[in-house]
Amino acid sequence: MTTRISRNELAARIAADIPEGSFVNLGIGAPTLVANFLPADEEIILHTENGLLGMGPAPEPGRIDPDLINAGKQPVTALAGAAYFHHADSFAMMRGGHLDVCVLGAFQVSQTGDLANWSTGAPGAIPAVGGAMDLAIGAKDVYVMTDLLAKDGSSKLVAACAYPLTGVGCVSRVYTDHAVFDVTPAGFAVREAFGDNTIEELRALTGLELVDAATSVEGN
Amino acid sequence: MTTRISRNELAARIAADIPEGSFVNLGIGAPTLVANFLPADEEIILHTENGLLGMGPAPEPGRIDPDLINAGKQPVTALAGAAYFHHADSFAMMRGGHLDVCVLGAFQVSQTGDLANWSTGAPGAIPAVGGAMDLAIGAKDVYVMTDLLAKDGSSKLVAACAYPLTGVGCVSRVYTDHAVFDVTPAGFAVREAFGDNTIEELRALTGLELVDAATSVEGN
Amino acid sequence: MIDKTVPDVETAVAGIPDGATVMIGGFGRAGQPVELIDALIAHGAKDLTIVNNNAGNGDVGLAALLATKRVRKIVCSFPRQSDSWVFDGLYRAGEIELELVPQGNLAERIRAAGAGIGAFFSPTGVGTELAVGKETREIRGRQYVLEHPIFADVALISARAADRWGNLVYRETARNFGPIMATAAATTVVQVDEIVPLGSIDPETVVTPGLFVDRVVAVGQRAWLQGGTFVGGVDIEGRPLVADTEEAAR
Amino acid sequence: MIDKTVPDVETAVAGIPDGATVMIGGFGRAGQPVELIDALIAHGAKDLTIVNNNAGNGDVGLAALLATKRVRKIVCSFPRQSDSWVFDGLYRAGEIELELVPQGNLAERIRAAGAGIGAFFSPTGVGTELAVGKETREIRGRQYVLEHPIFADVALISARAADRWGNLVYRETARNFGPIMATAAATTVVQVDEIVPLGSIDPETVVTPGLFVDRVVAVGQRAWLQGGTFVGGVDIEGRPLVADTEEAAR
Repeated sequence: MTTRISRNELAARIAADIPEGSFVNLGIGAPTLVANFLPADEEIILHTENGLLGMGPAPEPGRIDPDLINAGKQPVTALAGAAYFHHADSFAMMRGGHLDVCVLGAFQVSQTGDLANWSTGAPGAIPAVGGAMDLAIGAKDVYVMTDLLAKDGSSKLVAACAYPLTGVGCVSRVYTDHAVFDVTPAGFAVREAFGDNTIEELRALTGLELVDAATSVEGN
Repeated sequence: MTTRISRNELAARIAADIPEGSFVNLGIGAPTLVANFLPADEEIILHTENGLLGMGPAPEPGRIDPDLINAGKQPVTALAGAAYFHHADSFAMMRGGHLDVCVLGAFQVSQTGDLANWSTGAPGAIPAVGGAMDLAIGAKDVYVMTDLLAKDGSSKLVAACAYPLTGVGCVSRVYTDHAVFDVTPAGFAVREAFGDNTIEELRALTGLELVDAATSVEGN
Repeated sequence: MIDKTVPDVETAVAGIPDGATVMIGGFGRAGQPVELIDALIAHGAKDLTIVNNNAGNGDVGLAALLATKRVRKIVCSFPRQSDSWVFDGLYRAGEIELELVPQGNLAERIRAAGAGIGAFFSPTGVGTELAVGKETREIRGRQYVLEHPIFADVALISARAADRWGNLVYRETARNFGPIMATAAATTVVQVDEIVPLGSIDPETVVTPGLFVDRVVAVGQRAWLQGGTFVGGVDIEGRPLVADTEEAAR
Repeated sequence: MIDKTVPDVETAVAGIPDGATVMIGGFGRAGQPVELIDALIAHGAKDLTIVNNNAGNGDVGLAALLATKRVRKIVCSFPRQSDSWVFDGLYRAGEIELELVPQGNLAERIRAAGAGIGAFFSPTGVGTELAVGKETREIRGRQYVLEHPIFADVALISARAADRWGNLVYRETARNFGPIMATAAATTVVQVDEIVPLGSIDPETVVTPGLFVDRVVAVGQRAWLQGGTFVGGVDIEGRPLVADTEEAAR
């Protein structure tokens, strides 16, 4: 039986990889959980696309400020040292490569680092892209946070994305409930398998020739 | 004998054409004189390329502030209602067409509105363009303030500029010591001849077929 | 004397013609100029193209405008939200046209219009269906897509305070698209909490210089401020929490 | 804890290699980071490319750097000034290369580097010799010239105050190129009058967020301020007026 860590455990795992002093954007949805696991004694500066660096946690009840929200339109706070700016400046930060890390959700990630996370391409679906395409191409490291398998059991790590792309060759690492994968020139490399998971099991689940990072140090 | 008004009279003449509420950039040199003749009871907002709207007059002695200068690097003041901004924002104001009027000097202006005011193209001269090219193409109305004749007696109003261009087809009006000329599809039109100057004299001085604005209303 | 203040929202939106392209500030509800939108609805202009990051929330503001069916087209990055039912219905019924633009391209295209840029090569969207049909180019080893400015006839935005020259300061993340939309529209109309005396805004802190502003109207202080200071007591939509508490106590 | 402050100007400019492209803030003398330039001179890096609006004034700051003959090339809009004799001599002797850029293109190219823009069509310079050899294009009936970003290895800029995260506020027209150069350089080094406690700069008034800043060094208050308040008493070059008065009295 394969090991699957929880959404919170995965958020904590990602948080552990973010060095102090990083400028980080956490995408809408599950990635926002990462904020809960950033170490309280370290300074990591959160960016939200709607014009704030130094975003803090949700406010106390009664202290909700409708002018102070995150990209998911949830109420947040601003830390000492925060800065507000307009949308062109905010996206210049992303697009100019000034963010160290962004964490995004995904429908699919290809072994060349293509990301599909904005549209399933389903007929009749209302498309919405927001800042996903800008984040995907802008941050120095684009981390994906996702279950390894979709609800239908298919792998979200794929040879080539079937869903409409968000960005080409932009993902550097994928954190899943089964394992952590680096995107390398040779394809996905298993950086860390959780619990008793083996690379053979992961190969079976994904149908991909995964590189064993532990045995291919020289190869990469 | 032809009438030539003084530099200050010319500045006053230009100032009289600037409506209240205008956003105006006065180029380095003679155009800065225009500020002295703007009516004290009207609000006209001066822009300086180095990051200020609402520029005021020179400071009192002892109150010079080296951080507060105009494009000519002279000390200025800031009026109530002023705003500071960085260089990209400042030139976005120009280039985006948000200034109503700029007043520039000239070596030559062509009858199609080309402006030459940044370089004589002389061998060995050190070129310097500053913000002249941005102002020339950016303001809604580009007024030139100049003597009609160069020191060698040649006309600064020409069929085609011999000096390197600052901008193509950008000048809307030329204020000279002899007369005011509009740039029209039919060439220079004499808007106002100072003193006893006649259009025939101006034609002789410039060697150009000048349109008599007074008799060609329908033509333009 | 320059005085860009107007007495009421009706005057603020006067003259907006049918067929106009109207930029509307805000990111979700934050910074959305609801009073100006209501005035635009009352004004009655139709066949509009609206530029906004979203496509309305709930049944107020932009959503209410859409509900009038006077919007032919919307240009935005993120129409689909949990409470975007008005737009969703119109879109599914084929009653509104959608131009979907990645948010950074949307912002930069608006800025480009205000800054006189003819077009620019953007890193965003390359290789995606939102770049289909657009010119691409490799520059310094990277692919870019050519994006063009978005101009508007009118921008309706919200700021915290203005002086009579139209200098603006905003509040927190309600700033969002306001400063760039102000630069991209032929006529920029601003609703503010209050008009302050000329000279009372520190020139170092002006975010939008009055150069970009045509009309300013005061609509009163937002419910979560008192004397300009945050006091809270509202939910994320700005409704008093007291009512909820009373309901819960019943 | 994030602390971008460094103890002295030597540390601030440490590691700038020979051959580096160095942006230097300032418009004339206003905002010119003279103490950092002096440290760069002492540091000794050579074969530099300098990006600045001008080419130095008098014999101090940027002019003093040029006088060391360690600058291979300068990119600027307005080298020729009444007091640019150091540059003038080098240029006439063929000892320095000049790339002359219209000031708005210079500013926008620097911004483009920081904002991830591949290239942009500019309205400025069309039909002039400064556009010779550059791609032009008609867009919406107007001619534009394609301009590319200017990147730097290092930016040396001056601001009024910073906190330890590197958030910056500037002073008056000394702001000029600082905010955009900070975005375009791999390493941004800032001299400030004072380091203030984190949280003491109002987040609404931060001009350069710390995101763009790598090192901050305090160099003490400018001569015309006392306790942060303007007191004057200097000439346009920042020299005390008292001396002149005494000289005049002799």
